[in-house]
Amino acid sequence: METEIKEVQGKIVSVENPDIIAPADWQPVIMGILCNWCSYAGSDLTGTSRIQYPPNIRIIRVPCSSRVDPWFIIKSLQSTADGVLISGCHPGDCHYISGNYYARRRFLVTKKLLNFIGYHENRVQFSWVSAAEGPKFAKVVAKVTEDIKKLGPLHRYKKENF
Amino acid sequence: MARVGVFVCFCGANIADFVDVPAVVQEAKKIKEVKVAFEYKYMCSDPGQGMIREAIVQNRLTSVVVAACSPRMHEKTFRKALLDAGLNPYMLEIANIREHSSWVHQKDKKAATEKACDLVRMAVAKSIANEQLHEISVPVTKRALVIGGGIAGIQAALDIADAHIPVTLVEKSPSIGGRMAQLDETFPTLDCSQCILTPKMVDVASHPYIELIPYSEVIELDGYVGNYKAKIKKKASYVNFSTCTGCGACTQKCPVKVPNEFNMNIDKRKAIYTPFPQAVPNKPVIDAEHCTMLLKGKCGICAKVCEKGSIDYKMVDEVIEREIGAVVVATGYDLWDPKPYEEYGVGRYKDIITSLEFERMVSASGPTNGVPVRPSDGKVPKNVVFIKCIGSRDEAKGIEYCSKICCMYTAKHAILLHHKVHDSHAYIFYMDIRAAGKGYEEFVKRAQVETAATYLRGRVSKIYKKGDKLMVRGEDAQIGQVVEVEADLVVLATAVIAPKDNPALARLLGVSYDKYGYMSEAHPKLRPVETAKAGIFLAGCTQAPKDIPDTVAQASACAAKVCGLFAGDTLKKDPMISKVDTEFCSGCQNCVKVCPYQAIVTEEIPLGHGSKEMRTVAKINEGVCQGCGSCVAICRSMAISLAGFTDPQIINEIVAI
Amino acid sequence: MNVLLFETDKAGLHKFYEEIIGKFETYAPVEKFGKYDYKKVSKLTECDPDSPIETTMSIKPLFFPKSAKIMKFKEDSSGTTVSETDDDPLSGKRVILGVKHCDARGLQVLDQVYKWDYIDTDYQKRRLNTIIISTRCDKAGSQCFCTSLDYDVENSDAHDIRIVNGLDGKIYIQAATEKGEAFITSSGLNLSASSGSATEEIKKHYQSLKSSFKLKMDYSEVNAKLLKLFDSPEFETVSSNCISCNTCAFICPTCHCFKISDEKIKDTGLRYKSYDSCNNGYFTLMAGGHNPRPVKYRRWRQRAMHKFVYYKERFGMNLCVGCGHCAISCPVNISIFDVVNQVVKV
Amino acid sequence: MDYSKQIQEIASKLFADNKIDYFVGYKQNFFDDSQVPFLITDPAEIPNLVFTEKSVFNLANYLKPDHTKRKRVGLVVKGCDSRALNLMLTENQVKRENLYIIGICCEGTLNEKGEKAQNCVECVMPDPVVYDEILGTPSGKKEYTVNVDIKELAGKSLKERADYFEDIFTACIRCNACRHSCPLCYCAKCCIDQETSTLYNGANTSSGAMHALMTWSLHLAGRCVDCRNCEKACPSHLPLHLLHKQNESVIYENFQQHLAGMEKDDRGAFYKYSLTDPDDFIL
Repeated sequence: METEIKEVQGKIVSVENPDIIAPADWQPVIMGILCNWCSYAGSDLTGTSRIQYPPNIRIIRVPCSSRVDPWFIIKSLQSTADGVLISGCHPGDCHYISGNYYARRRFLVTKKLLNFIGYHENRVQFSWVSAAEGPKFAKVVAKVTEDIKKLGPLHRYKKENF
Repeated sequence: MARVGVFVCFCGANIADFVDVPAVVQEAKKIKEVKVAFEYKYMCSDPGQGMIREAIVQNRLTSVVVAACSPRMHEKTFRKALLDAGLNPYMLEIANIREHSSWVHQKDKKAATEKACDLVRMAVAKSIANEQLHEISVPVTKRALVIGGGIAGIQAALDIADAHIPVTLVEKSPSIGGRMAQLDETFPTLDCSQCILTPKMVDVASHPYIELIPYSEVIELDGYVGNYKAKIKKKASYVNFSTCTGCGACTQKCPVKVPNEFNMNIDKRKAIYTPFPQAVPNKPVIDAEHCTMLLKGKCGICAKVCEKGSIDYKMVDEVIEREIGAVVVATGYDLWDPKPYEEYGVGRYKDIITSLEFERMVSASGPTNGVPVRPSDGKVPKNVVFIKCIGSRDEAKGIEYCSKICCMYTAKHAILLHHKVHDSHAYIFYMDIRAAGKGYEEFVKRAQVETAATYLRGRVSKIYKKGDKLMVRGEDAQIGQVVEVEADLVVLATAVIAPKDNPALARLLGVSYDKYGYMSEAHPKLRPVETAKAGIFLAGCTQAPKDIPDTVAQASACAAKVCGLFAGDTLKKDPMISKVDTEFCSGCQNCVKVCPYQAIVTEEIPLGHGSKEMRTVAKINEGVCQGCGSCVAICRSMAISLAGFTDPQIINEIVAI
Repeated sequence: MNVLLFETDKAGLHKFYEEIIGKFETYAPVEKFGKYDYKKVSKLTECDPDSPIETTMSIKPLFFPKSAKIMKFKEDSSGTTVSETDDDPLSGKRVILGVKHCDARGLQVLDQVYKWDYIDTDYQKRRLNTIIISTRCDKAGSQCFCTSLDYDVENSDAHDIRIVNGLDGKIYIQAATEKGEAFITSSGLNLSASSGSATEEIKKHYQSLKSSFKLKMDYSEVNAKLLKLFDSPEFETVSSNCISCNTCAFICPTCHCFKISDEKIKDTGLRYKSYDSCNNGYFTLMAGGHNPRPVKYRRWRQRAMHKFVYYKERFGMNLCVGCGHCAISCPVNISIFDVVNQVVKV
Repeated sequence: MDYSKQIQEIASKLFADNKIDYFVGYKQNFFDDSQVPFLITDPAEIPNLVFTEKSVFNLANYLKPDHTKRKRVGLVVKGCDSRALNLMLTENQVKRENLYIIGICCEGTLNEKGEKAQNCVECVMPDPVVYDEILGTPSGKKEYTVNVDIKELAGKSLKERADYFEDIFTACIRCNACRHSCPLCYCAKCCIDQETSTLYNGANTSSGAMHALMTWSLHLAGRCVDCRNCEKACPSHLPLHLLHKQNESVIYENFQQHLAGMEKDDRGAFYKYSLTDPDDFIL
């Protein structure tokens, strides 16, 4: 059962814990982990074609989506990030032949598990973005940012904000 | 203690207009490890790089962060700068504040600047965990192995050898030449196949850099790019090639007659034979399955008639080894067996033949001396029906794909028929005419005009016998009617398929193959002749059906790749590959399973310090690893790390903001 | 022995508890996942301080928490600056209810090491501000062997106030230390003074308690013997099915080993002090890669020796209070009593 | 189900024929009716071997080198235990020739309350999948059912779930009993214990426990055989099976009904893939 996202008088309420309320202009931080050959190239193309998208995402480059260990996601959620976006090559296009197929399995299980222990399913999202899909990358980031903004700040298991 | 320099680029106005560069520099200066930070108009320019080099030396920097354009743009440039300043080039990290910030957040300078600051923080944090890396150089054995002596193999071998690189050419049958040797004339120019092929065959035999090993097969290949070791099985020919003069006395006298596969079994050959007159090498071999001497120990005529005494019934298979650096696979194709077309009476009616049988008949050197005849009664056919797409584009009976060459060779057959039997008429049943290629469409037109061949668009539904004729019933979609053609001879354009032992060979080579048995190229568009396994290349129909021009082009492409591979004495490899920390490795070998390149092997190491007991751990083959990191993420004990993308590096990035 | 002594009944005792809970920051056993642990309570109904309960942890975590911040640090161009952490949540004035004698004794044992070469001010503060009210012990549990050890359960001053179940059905509340006495007098808890027979009843209570112990061993003898048995092969047998987890040490009222770890985000971080255990194979792994205790029997030997020889030598106390927690919590139920017993008797 | 006698006989025979150096079985616990693992090198101990429905511990755990030092071992396995053993064999942790496996056709074990344990009620494979000798009559593979607690929790609201698990991670004392009692946690050094604690959450905080348990359960995803050693070992009685069963159910329904350790040479769901794996959750 998914809790529906609430908004009280223009303030943003954390889905996981309604006691946590953020001002309407609150901006989430999103950790983006992109594979070098498709999605990172795609995001570069977004840049070279000057397609604008929300500035909340911070991008990390990895060689392949199969390099992404689930605990990068956990670690991100425990640190500053309010959400995570991981992107790789479309199935069949993996520069390393099969990497994204292995990754895909891990991602599904990780996503479901995180949701199971009380993270909203939109906190962690995945996408396939090819090197040619500059516009798609912008769309994906916009969507993910929008989703996560709705979810409000993430507070559980955060390292104490010193 | 890390000492980091941060160099922020204006990129003219590209960055400066949308990101407050001085602010980024100020922010960077706040970071503990940052010892120097400044901005410049164009960091990638000579003066820009000069400033970086200077800063490295003056501040004794241990790592460098350049905040500029995408690393995919200038990573190499700046690595060079580090190297020139005496710093390991891999101590560089690039914060991509152009593609990832200034260009995509042009409406919000504040946010863009904040993001740029974060990206710099992340890059700095990562660079602190960077390790010094050194290019890996793998020695290369400069010898190529070409598997298959058809036109693809021949072309590849010749091109490589012409670059003074030794080639070992392995051919399964007694002679090179392959399918092309069986053809009569070739589309779209109708030049004689033999005439253009045989000179090349002779070149192969006489080339100082080519070692031709006919009548043999590759049975084993280990090692990796630049360092393969191949085991080649030479099948016993029972003829000593070194003394045999190829006089042919033995083949004449041999009493045993066997169907002649070169001529599609239309005529007979002897038990000791050379496949065809222009064979290279032009030496006979004994077909052990039929030779009565070898079977029953009686006969021995060939030995008697051979003046040189080259016949040796005692000869056995021999396995030889070759060390090679690269492999070109050119195993060619087979033809699909049309038996499933029962409604055509395939197998029942003698006068239904395949296109290659027809090809042999019309070939001047063929079994019928260039005249097509009806197998049933030897009469010369007048009405000949050609049916295309037999097996091709037929998911029900055959395979889904288009065999690519049938449209063209059927047009050619119509013309050849017209040349050989002037009062003949050709009927061609087709689904589509696919004539894409230089001079191809014109060629089909020529066939239609010059021979007045009747092109009927539609499938043939049934063939039945009427007297000594074959009645071919099909539909003509253009007039939407069922038509019946009275034929003397029916020629089926059977589909091109991968040789049946392709998958076995692919597994042996460690190359992937598709559901049809064709070997898979590394990338369908950008790496069409490479395989996923470095140093193994594909030429001709072993990869997919193609015609002679494409095959030759691909073969030459392979040759170019091989020459490129052998250009230096060693292969330089990016050091960003995996390595195993054996202390932590528990030997579960899951990494071996997921590695797409078979780059991980296992080794035995002592259990403890100086103990006799051994344990198995994973070992990365530097020559093969491509650095994808699949193994790293699945290694539960984190025994494997990927240079350049280690866990500490990535986690540092994550916690840097 | 202190004479400040009151008598009451169950209802009265509960009133007494409720008053305390009302007046002070109070900790008592609270149930979670079917196991009890000492947590802050605001109502008597939340907890069960009445009878001795097997808590997962002893009261140790209230003085030596499983993970405590020991410092903050900030890194910037000026280098690393270290600062105090926010106020220690455990340092306030507080009362703990439903404590077992052995748990309370555990603190006395810990005190030794915490006021030894280095004075752990956090620990001292927590101790000073805490009133420990032990609960009645009527009958020894299957693993209890505190009576075999080197302290007198009956006249223990490990707790400040003790609740005793008279065989006459009355419940006696007695201050065991000046601190306890002061607490009662100052905090204006209304309790009715006891009649003369109280001391007798308490004696009887403890006699019946002591007689209920199944596990008995002369530890003065153990202390002497054990060191000589350093190379005893028995250690291997007794530890054969130990799975080298840290449970026994973590839940032990007296184990006090810890490790240091940092958590850092952006430019600031925290340094933590968390439990560690000598049963963990990497406990003694050194930077060079050498590990003096690579196999579990050596670790078990260390555990036994430390508890009954080394600590005894240095502080004159066993590093064990005979609570039997370890045996019950151990995944494969290895009991320190057994281990020592077997090693010594061979 | 009481195979004590047979097991004693087999054990003594194995020692007599010098086929093994260790025998791993169960013995009566000294203070209640539960049983504890029992490693013997000395045949004299054999009479203490027992096997009943109280024999819960997964003995495959004792094939780790710390315990039986890569020697020849005879051991008793139930259905789930044998699946774990199967994986240990596939992952090259033990040599088959060093083992003599007594497989029990399990009729279900009892929990401390004396009821049939939940994992036994939901057991898919009560019969041993690898053995040298089998005791009892095989009852065959059972229908897979999704764990009841998973179903219940899935029905709860996000906040309820989040609170529930926060309690779990707060209650965790990180004693690692779960890990050390798991036969499939055999790593030379667990990633959670790696020195660089800034990366690996060394602290004993709820976030540390969350990271540790999540990573742990993901490392066991597609490998966990639901023997529940971890849960029984946990001193805080944390419902650790939730994490594993959740992963198991996701994997079962999405990846060709994969169940861990059923076939030989099956390395688990994360070490293979199918082109038809679900893709709809990816943008």
